[in-house]
Amino acid sequence: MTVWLEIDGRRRRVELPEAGLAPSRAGAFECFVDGAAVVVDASLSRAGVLSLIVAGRQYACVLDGDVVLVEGRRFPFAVHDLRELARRGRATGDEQGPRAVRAPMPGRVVRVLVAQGEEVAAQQGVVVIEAMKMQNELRSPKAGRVSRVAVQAGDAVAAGDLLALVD
Amino acid sequence: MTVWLEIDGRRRRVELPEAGLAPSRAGAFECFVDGAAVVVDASLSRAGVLSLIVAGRQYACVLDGDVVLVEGRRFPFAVHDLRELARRGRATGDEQGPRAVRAPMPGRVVRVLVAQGEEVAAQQGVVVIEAMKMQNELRSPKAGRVSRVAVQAGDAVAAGDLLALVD
Amino acid sequence: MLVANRGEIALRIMRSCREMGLGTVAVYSDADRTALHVSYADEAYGIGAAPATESYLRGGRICEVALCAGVDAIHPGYGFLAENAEFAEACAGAGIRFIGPPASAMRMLGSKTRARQAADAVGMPRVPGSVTSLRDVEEARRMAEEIGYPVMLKASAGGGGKGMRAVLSAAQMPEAFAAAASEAERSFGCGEVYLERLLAQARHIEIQVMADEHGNCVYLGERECSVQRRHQKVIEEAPSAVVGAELRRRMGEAACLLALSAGYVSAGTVEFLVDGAENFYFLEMNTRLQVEHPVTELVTGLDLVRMQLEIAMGEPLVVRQEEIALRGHAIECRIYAEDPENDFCPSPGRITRLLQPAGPGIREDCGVYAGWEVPVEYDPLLSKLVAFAGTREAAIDRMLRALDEYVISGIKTNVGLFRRILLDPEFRAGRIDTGYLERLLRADGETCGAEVPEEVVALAAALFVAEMGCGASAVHREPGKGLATAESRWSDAGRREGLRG
Amino acid sequence: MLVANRGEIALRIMRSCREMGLGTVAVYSDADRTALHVSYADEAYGIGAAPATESYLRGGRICEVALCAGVDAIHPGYGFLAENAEFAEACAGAGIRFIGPPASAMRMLGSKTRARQAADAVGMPRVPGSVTSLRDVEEARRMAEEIGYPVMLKASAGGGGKGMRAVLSAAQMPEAFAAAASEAERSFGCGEVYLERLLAQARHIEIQVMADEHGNCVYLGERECSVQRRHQKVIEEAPSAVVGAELRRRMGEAACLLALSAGYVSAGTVEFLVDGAENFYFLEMNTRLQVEHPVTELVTGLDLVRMQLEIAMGEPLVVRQEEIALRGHAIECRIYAEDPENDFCPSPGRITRLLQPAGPGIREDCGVYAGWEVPVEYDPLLSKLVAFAGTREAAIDRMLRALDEYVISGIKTNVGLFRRILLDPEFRAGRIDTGYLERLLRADGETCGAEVPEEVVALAAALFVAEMGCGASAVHREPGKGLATAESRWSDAGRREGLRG
Repeated sequence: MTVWLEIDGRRRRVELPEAGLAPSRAGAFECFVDGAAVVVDASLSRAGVLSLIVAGRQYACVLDGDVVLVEGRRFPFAVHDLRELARRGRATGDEQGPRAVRAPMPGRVVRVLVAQGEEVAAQQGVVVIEAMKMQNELRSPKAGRVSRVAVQAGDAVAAGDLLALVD
Repeated sequence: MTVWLEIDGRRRRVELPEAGLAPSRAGAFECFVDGAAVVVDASLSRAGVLSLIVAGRQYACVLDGDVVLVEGRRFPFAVHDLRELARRGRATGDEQGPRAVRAPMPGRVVRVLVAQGEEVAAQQGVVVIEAMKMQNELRSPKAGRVSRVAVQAGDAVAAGDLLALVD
Repeated sequence: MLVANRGEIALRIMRSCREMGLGTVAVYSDADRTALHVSYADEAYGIGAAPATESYLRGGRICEVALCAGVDAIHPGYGFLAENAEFAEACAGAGIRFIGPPASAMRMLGSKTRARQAADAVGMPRVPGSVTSLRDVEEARRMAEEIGYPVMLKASAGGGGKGMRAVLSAAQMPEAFAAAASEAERSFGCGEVYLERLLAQARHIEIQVMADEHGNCVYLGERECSVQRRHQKVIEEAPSAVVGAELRRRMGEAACLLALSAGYVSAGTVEFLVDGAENFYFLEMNTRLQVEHPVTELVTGLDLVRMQLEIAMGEPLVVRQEEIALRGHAIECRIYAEDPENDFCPSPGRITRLLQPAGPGIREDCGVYAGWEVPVEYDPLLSKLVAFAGTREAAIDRMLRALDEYVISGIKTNVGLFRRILLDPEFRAGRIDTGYLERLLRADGETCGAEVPEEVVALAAALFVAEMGCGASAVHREPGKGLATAESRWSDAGRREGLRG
Repeated sequence: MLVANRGEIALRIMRSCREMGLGTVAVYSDADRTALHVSYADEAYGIGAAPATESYLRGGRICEVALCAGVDAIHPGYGFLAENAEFAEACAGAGIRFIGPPASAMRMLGSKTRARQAADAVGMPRVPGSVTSLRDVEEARRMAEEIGYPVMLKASAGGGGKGMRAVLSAAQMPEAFAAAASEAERSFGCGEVYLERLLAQARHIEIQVMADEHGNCVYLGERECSVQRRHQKVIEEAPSAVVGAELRRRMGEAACLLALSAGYVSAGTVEFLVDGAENFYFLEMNTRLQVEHPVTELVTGLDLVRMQLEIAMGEPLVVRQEEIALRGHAIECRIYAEDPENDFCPSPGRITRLLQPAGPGIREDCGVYAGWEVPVEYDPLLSKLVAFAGTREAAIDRMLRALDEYVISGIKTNVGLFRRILLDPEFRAGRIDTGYLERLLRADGETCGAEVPEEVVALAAALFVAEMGCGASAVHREPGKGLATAESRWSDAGRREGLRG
């Protein structure tokens, strides 16, 4: 089977044997990363915990959502098929448009630092949220005009909730 | 729902609410054990790990196969339906018959201590098995005559394999 | 014994109770029914809704539970009601022993301003500043002019870095004063603040004291707590790299003198700033068991909770000052659910995997488990990881080894930050002060780590996609079907796993 | 650094290597590809089939791997090749440092019979018996008559209780001789046995020594190892409840004298029997790191593996004898995969759940994880749990607390046995000898534990059946369908969980 990935901004094509990692399989097998052969001895000790041996070197790998930890370093990755890559290509044209400020975690709005229509600089504070006894200032991702303020002080917000829009 | 159990040789009937332990459910609910009401606050923190609070007393319970651990004590249990109980009732009549000596774990037969046809006492050694670098003598469950010896020295055996029969 | 707390410290206290054969009673909020401290206790009682003000801060409700359960004593841990003199009095009034100092000592030393007056009374040097709470921003400005900027605003009640604001100039005073007062009000129910000179390049070093009811008080060496972010301790050590026997004796004796002057009983911590010339200045006293008490336990070989309980039973101290010897070096890392790459924003959520370090010289006081959903309502401290070894260098290397073993999935944590600090030459050389960590973070250094070939990362990711997605991996074998399916299946597996923990 | 071992000890050694910045190379058999020690290493190489004779005992193959990986040194751990002088020589011949004594010292002290001659040479008291291997059962009988029954047959090579048989009378000699010789042959590749008088009511107490290449040798106190079953240590402590400073000094100095006489280098253990009158008798010397070394580490504050590695780098000992002080008390429990209710029959299989103890004073050296299938081919040691506290009583209570926290599901373990021992008044009073545990087991006592109301057990079991069986619990809501379905679904869940671990 073939898996298309995006890691650290680079697209990767990985070809794996069809048989998968049967627990009974012993020894190394051949894979191809972007067409180059790599001989790997791979073993899944637990769900999400993988030991790879490549040329004697052993790598402990752990899956954490959309991140793979290898030797303690975190590598975010995404799985793609070609259609999605095509869609993404089109979507990049919109990045000059409005950008959202969203709540990164559940919490309570302590203060709104901007008003609708106000001009803001990139990284200027927009909303202050309190969660886990800590106040966190959320900043504008770009310079522009605040086209919408979606919350007010005292509001409870969930992770991902829209706080404001900057045009 | 109703669950029929056998614990420590005693049959138990437990009636639980139909709703089950939804993670969102808070507070105590009423159950019946052998018809007697018990108010319990039950919470499954992880698969197989249960916290019960009955009248303020907290019990940490862990499931281990066919054993439930409560406060560190092990209670083997079995789930029954009435048909099975009926079958078991019939089966008890056979306990005077031949009894098997089986391998309790995988290993290698080191020595066979009895010959077919030999009379043995209860708890007399029948076969010696080596596993994990330890030799273990397996004994006859009853006094009687060895009607069959199923292995010989050097054989590899799996857990549950028949080693000998004692009539 | 009722433990009026949650998380790792509730567990820590119950462990010593169990070892001493004392029954334990947990209290829990609605968010904590499945918390570790509940399933560890002999008895457990719900005390209200998730917000601390409706549960763990409800002293009256907790006293009721204690009476109903028939306990002999309440241990408050740290935070919540630990330094609340009214609660201590309510316990005493109900005939329940409060594990901590008498309310009178708590009032005298727990209020930062009154503690500064007490320090003056025993002739202990302190940081210049106000000895009473500030009436308003005007008084704050006047006092700041008098002692000179920069100054630090601090909450008169409480601790833990809450209600603190550095003020570099008069212009910053109004906003800082309002922020400090409001945070103090929210955190401790008392908005009073005072100010003192901000000492640059100073170390935060504190002395652990322990006093019994018979007038004995000993000091158990110092803890180095200079590695702080936003006035919150991040790494603590014992002993300090810069405290020799003589300075330790001077600071220790001063701390005991202060405690004795207030009729102090039980465990307490006297915090100092120490400058480069070995001058020390009293900061405040924490009238409770401290978060970072394990490093002291490791170098002294003592069990501070057990000592607190024995003292509460009226026993005299088990050690005399001359019997207390420090051995080796201990370091503690406070593992928080926060995202160092996103300005240390709290990261509550479900822990999907937890691989914990162990082995020689490693102690972990952990309050969570795989499958646990870290609630948004409380302090994001997940665990305290402590390394002990013969020397400071060996302890640092041991901690690095343990951090390499630590995997917490599902939420963000500051584990990577510790790796960076412990590899930093300045930290390793012991050149730290209270501004050290903020400087390091501004330096925007590279996160260190082993070199991993790119193709290994790609292989690992691809194998996870292939193997975790579906048992028989049938879908993956047909490239024609596209991998979107694979991805969603893989997400399902992740979710399942989270639920199963 | 190549670690020629598996399980907890391989991990233990690699942890110190990592802390010292040394790269680690693991070797593994076919049964161990997914073992913890493999995924902990920087490099890993397969060395053969599951049986130890085809993998971990293949010194030649391991040397080849070491050369190919370009390592500087090999640490053999304990067991396997740890006391194999030929292997130590093969390493030296290949230019690889063997972490342990020189082959000459190993030959002199590792052979039990030659070690007894060496003890005689330095005037160390020893148990009466043969100083050479017995030619045949006739010689054994003659020697036994001479020194008087009961006697103990022992393997001249090896240790760990293998190849030992107590012989109470001449009639038992032929069978015991054959059994001991065959077990010795199987375990160590050498069937030679010797015999000595069986001392009743004696304690097994051993001295840890550490020697460098510069002629320095220190003793690191004693370990009390009298709690044994079938001559295998089950619980070890440091210090011994009956060894005072003077006896410790006498035993320690005798042990160092013996080690120095053989040109010993690195960690070694001199085992003694000690009678009620504080007489000690040399038993044998183990020329390797011992399983139970952690209790010594905890009371001395030293890292024995680090010391071994530093010594192998040619460094002098980091401590002088007068600097070594014992503090507190440490107890180790060897957690085995065996079934105490079935004559301690080994219980290999998949670990479905592992909840491990932690917190103050607890160290765990564990070689397994939830989901790991304990192989049938090797020693069933899963983990070493160690408790440290200020006093023996507090350490015992701490260990009991930790055992309460320990859950290992899927296989049988001896965790319950420890609870019984640690609650036994004889053990708690320190009245133990090498026959203690067999007597306790014969006494057939009640397994102690908290009282649990029957209805709570029934409720817990019923809730597990209901909740684990199926997500929506649709089947259970229809009592008409019968519970056999529920049961089988529940078994499926157990299996799934095992696989996901």
